[in-house]
Amino acid sequence: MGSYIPSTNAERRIMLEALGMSSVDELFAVLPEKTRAGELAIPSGMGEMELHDKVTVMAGKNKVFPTIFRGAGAYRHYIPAAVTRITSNETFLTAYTPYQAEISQGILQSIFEYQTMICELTGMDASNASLYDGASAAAEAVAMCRERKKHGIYVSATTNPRITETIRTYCFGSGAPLTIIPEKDGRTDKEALSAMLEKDPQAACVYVQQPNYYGLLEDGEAIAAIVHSYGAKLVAGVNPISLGVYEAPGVWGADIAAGEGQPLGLPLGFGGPYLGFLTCKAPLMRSLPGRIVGETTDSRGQRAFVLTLQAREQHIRREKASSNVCTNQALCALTAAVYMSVMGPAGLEDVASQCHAKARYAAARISAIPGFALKHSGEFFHEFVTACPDTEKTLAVLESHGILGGLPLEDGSLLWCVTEMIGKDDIDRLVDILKGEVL
Amino acid sequence: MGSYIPSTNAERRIMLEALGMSSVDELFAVLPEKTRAGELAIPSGMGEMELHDKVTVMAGKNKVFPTIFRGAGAYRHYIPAAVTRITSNETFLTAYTPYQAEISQGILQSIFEYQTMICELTGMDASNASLYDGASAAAEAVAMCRERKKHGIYVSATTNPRITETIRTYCFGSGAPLTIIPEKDGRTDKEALSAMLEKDPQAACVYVQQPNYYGLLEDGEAIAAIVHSYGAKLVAGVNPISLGVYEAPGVWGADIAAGEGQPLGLPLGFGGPYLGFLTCKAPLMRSLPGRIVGETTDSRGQRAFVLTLQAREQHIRREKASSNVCTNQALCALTAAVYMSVMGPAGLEDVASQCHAKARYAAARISAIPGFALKHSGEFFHEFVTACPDTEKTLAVLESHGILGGLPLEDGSLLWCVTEMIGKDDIDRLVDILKGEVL
Amino acid sequence: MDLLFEKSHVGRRCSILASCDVPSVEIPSSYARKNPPRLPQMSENDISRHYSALARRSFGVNDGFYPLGSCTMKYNPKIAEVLAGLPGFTDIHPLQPNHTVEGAHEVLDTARSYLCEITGMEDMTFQPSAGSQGEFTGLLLIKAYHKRQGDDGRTKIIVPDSAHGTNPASAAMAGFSVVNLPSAPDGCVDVEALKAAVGPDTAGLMLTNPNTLGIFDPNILEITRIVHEAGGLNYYDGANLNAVVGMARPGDMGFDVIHLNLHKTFATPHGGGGPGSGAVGCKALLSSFLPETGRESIGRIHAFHGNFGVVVKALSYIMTLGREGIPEVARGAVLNANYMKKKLAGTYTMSHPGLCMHEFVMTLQPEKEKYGVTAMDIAKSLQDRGIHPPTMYFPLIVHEALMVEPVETESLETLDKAIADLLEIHELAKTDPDALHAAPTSTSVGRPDDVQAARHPVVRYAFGE
Amino acid sequence: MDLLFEKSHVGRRCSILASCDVPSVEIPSSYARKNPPRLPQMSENDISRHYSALARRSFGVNDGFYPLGSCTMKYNPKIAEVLAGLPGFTDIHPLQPNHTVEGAHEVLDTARSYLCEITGMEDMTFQPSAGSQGEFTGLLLIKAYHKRQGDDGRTKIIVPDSAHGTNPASAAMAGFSVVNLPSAPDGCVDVEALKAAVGPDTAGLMLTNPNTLGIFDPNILEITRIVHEAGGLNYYDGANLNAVVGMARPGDMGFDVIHLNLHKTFATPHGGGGPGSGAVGCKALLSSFLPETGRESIGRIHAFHGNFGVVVKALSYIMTLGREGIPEVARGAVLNANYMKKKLAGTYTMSHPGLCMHEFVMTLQPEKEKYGVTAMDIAKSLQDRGIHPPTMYFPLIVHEALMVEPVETESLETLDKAIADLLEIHELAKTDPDALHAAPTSTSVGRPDDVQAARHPVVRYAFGE
Repeated sequence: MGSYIPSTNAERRIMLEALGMSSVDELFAVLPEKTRAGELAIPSGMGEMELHDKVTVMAGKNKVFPTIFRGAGAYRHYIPAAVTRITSNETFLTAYTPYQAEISQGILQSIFEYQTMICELTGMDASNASLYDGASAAAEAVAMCRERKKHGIYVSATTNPRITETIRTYCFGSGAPLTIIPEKDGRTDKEALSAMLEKDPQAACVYVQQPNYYGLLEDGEAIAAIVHSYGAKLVAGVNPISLGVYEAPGVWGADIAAGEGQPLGLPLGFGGPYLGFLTCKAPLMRSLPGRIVGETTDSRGQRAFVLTLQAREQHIRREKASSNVCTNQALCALTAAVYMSVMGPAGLEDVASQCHAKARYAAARISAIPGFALKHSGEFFHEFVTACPDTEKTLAVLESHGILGGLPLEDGSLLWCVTEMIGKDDIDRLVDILKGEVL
Repeated sequence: MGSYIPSTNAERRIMLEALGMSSVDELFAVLPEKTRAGELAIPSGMGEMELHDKVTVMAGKNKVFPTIFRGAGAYRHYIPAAVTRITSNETFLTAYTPYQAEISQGILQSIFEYQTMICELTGMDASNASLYDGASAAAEAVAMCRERKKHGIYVSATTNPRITETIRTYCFGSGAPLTIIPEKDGRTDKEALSAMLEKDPQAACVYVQQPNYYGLLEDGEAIAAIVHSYGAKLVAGVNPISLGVYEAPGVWGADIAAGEGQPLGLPLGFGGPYLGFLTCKAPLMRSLPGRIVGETTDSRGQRAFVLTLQAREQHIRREKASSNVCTNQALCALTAAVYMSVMGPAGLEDVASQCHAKARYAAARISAIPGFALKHSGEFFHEFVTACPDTEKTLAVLESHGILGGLPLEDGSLLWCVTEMIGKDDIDRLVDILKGEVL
Repeated sequence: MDLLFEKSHVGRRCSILASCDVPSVEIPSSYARKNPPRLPQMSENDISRHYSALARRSFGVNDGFYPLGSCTMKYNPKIAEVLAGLPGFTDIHPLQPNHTVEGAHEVLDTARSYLCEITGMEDMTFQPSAGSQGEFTGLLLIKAYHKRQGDDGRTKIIVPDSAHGTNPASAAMAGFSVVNLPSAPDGCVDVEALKAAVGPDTAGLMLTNPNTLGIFDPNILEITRIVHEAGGLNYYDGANLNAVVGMARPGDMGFDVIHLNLHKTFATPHGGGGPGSGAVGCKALLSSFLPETGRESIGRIHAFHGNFGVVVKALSYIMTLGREGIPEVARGAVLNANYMKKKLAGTYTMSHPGLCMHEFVMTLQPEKEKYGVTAMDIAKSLQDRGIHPPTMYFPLIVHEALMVEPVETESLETLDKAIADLLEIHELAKTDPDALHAAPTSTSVGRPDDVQAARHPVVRYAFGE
Repeated sequence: MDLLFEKSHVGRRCSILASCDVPSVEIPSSYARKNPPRLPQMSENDISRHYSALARRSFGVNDGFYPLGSCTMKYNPKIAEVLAGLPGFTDIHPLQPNHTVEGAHEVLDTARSYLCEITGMEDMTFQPSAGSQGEFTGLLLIKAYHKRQGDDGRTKIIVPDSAHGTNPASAAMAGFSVVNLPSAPDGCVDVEALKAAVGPDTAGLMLTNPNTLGIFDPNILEITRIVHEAGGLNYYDGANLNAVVGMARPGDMGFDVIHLNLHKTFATPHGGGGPGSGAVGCKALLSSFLPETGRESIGRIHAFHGNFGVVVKALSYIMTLGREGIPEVARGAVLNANYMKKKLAGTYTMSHPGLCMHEFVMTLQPEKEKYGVTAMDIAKSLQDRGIHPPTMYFPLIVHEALMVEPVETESLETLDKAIADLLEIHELAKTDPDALHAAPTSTSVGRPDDVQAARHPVVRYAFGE
């Protein structure tokens, strides 16, 4: 058995003596007999060396693909060494939520800097300290828009279905009606949207993903105009890397921007821990869920940072709180902040441009193969959909070459993703395999 | 090209203006034309991502053996996670030698603690702050013993030849005569030793390795008696893990103990960086080479640590210094200190006992195979020598199973090593392979 | 200390990417960004120094005693970080085919099986990322259950007034109305009040046991029975599980659903406020409603499989301790808390006398009245002594509360040092209260002006605009 | 702060090993240890906190400006740590068969080839673990060379008085006698004195160029020619290579052998005093004497292949900078040094006026005489301003020396801040010298009593004996 308890038997006796007891179990006398656990049916404990072996064997049962052409909400980007090394600092790792501002200025400042950078990316005025992941950030963003007489939620059909499902779960909680806006040629059907909002004076918000699930760019400005003309709010779900080259949602008219921060320096990690980010225009600031760090001054007149706007929060407002979020993903937010600092504006633009250029090259080469026609036209970022003659066979062949192919969609097409981690030679090799072994 | 230079062109211009210059190259005007380098014939620089790929490919060209039965001076032990994580702290990693005591108390204290622990292990009074590796520590230990009329160096033939060669190189420098003491049945020939010392009144010291190169325990006490009876000093080369169960050299009579500290938490790492340790009895303290940390008090009356006994050192004594050592292996010494703290006395004894027991089990099983007879009798720690019918074939077969077999010695025998990292099943599998595929 | 943006210099950068090896493609101007984000422009050296300085201005478990009540700030084993960082875990895509992620499923399945055994539950999901999301998920299970039963009138969740604020907030998010249940004088559930509160509109009860006062409710079996008999379900808030882990199982207490904070009881690091993991366990009757796996799932609460990396760490911890070690956690935590409480009880006023479980609450109301010294003053004075303050002003039902949770990974001498500090501070409260009002003095900043922060919120850097 | 031993408690431990799966075997009593070593007995939590506290009481490059002359404290890239930590490098045994360590040999061969090109040498060994061992190795190459030539009378090594003390110490270790060469007034080699010093007993000359005053010797070609003509060889001490790396090659200056401090010029971390790497390069005439590889090798200087892991980091650095980046290092280092020197020269007295290379030496002799303020006082005052002091009292030929090496990885604002601090301190030297004598005040300890430490050496903990 392994243990992290320092007390020796002798020390336990000293403590028990102070309590006038002879056994620790006297402290548990209050437990009703019926609730007492017998011996747990789990294995005996073990030392670190044995644990290391056992868990390493588990990790070894997963296949790490050297080449990944799959995204769909989780993206493989290069993570600079500085990001990993800086964020593994023990103090950052083991601190609690910075309630005690005087001994937590480092963490508070790092979050304030994160908030600023995320606002810069999205073109917004305010950000919270982070949320759990992109999907719950989308759901919380939608929840922010509900007003007394406005609770209709509209989500575009071009949204990542996992995000839509999460929004739907939150709506199951709140009882808000959720409607899907149909797609047209892979993009949000603007006419259908207008017609829907026209009929629903209680529409609270519209959620549109940019770039959308198929990698395509939506006409954000036009959508914003429609949404605002009906008095609803527009929530944009955005990929943070794409904002290195594409216009910020705050500029093209979104009221709220939410998204998955994983591409900003977090590993794929089988889907988590990731990072939900959430920003908004100034008027909505006090509706933001979760923690927010603000600037103030201390008793000595210096600049200081604190958790602020806590009046919104559940430990004060209880059932009237705007959200139940307490902890967030602070270490992931720190990671994103270090990533953005290391990349800087030029680096972020470079990553985005490379993703964009390589995806174009890949799309052109793959779609030239018979049976792999591109499904949509128009601007796309780093994902695109092609037809596929036999997804099962295609993916199996690619897997045998260490390649994780595009994600199979319901209609038998493949959703491909190309990031800066993919080289031209990887794409050429992929095309050769598709031509040589799949066709 | 990658760069870690922060200055922008604009900033460089500001600096040049302050110097009244228009180009940085004016600062190099002093270089004679003939010494100026043209464009270097090395590749262009690269960003971190490309570097990561290229160096990872190099690392991938090395074979990591999951099972290692080879030691001979470099030992695979379990390295607790705390050791790796604690020593990767950036401040420990990037600090300089702690000249400035006031801002270096952490590093100074860690070395003082290291010195104490190494003294405890070896049963000695004083330790330096570490040396480069076990071999140079042995050579420096030998050099400590030279006196005006005593410069004869005696090294047992049972010493690791790489250590003997290093001592020989140092002797090439100093001109001290080096004599090899013959072995008898795998141990130092005590009678020959007596006879040699009898004939040489200028003998300065005798170097004996314990356990010796073949893994065997020398009769330290008897050797010490002989050496001292001739007025020479005894230097013991010791394996630090073995001291978890074997008597300390300071107890059985060595004047100096030196050794390779790698087993104390350092990875195999293709042979370095490792850690030379060097301890001695009190009268020899001022002959220790390298840095030494001492305790003193500060201007406020508190306990403080400083580099001390610097009067021995080369930056003051110059050519009269006892050694030229400046830097040491501080980070490796820190690693050893953390390892010893994590293991504690009970843990160190456990490691040593397991090595000992597993080596016995392996020796018994291997030597029962025809053609693999044990070469020596008597007590051994975690290494032993067996005959081998065909070393080349044996090692090739083992390699194909992911096993690094024993080290082939010149006479065609194999020097095996078994540590706590080897399980009973590994040994049984080894024996099955030797029986099934080699014979 | 300057912000990153104040250290930024136009033109500085790190060298990360290779040059692009396919033809570059221009972004159509209708989509292209006009103004680049004003991210910092810095060298790696400057970035490294910036974050080193920030770390020095923070306080982790590695920096000292952290008796933050209800947060279970125990030691986070280093091996867990190493294992969660194995490439076989960090470099797998969440949408890889199942046969390529068998190890990941083994982690989740093993953790599920062990945690069900530890809690007395029959199924579990790891989708929720933290306790709050766990609560929300657990309540949706209850909601789905009643809906499935066709029992649409069950719209109310009963929550004791000693509960964490998250409980009522989660209930509201899940669309329930909240019935606040006042505590009995002993801090526990007022059984008669509960009997009066339950009815055909009762969806369920949320309970922390031991509660936020550190008291194990001796009537727990009766309480859960009352709710069950009224047709409701019982929700166990696992925030305080460390007190009884391995000693008593919520499932055996009558609870139907539970959330765990893996970052508390199961020793995964808090990360300055996340990531955690709010795994939700349930009895078989709720299993079919679970996210991801359930046949009649309430739906997804996370895009993928929750905070998988956190589960790896928690599983490592459980495997280390094993069946013998898990109950020792509760034993150690409760012993430490009672020892500290006993040593302080002669000097400080406890919210409730007698034995406690893993934490206890002191009230500084007498000191406030007599010396003008508040719970805040005591807390800030501890900062100057290298101790992270206890939770302040919670639970709300205790005035001037300080909630102390010493956890099992702290040694006797650490407790003795904290006791001595607290006694010394108490002495100062009498003799030199101004010294306490002035605290902290050794920190990089003094007490911040919270009111200013909230009235005129500045939540991002203004770039000298 | 307490020592580990003072925090130790009998019976505490961490849980690391599995139980032994073969029968245990008793150690014969004649060999068995009687008393266990008094290593600390601690929990992992206590160990973690201990070292966190020690790190907070230390100062690394990540903590601030480190202009420690002759030590080249540049930024250590994070990627190098990641790469050197790849299992393909860390988990290979030094005695594996060659065909299983081709990657390791590729690292050594590539590093050798690049470093030979950078230094103008023709072969190189990585066996030496640090500069001092490099010097010793290089001198043994010279010794072996003369011996091979049958030239036994060459017993003297000429060393300028401005040299690091390691040079004469290494020469002595290699069995040479040392001829100290006084510097000319300009700090450079006195060419006439050199001519007088060389002769048939000259084995070689050891030179740092630029020298420890930061001056590049303009007569370098003549100097190396004089030595060569006298039959000696020229040794280049690479401690100051950062000043000219990529701009001028020691091989082209007439040097036959060189040691490099990979932990200086090539950005590998210093680790609080090692591990470093003292690679030794040489011209073809010395190649056959190299350790490990040479046909007439001087022998082994390290049990295996030197500090291999350090070579991985240095190679990563060279590959990153490449042919364009390497000369920028020298340009940046020399520009920074001259800028700082220029800005300080109006206030502080420089040991030598005019341009310098990568470092410069100030003398505080005037301030000592006028205000009683020493180089030590200035240095300690810098500590309170978050700056690591320059090297003090070196080179020996300058009184009250402070040797400043700002390195190329420091930014203009860092230099400006240090300049401002130094000017402010100089003002204090006039107005309030006592403030400087009292420095440092912000550190965990004040100035230690070095004399007591050396007179009554306590070099290990005494366990209350």
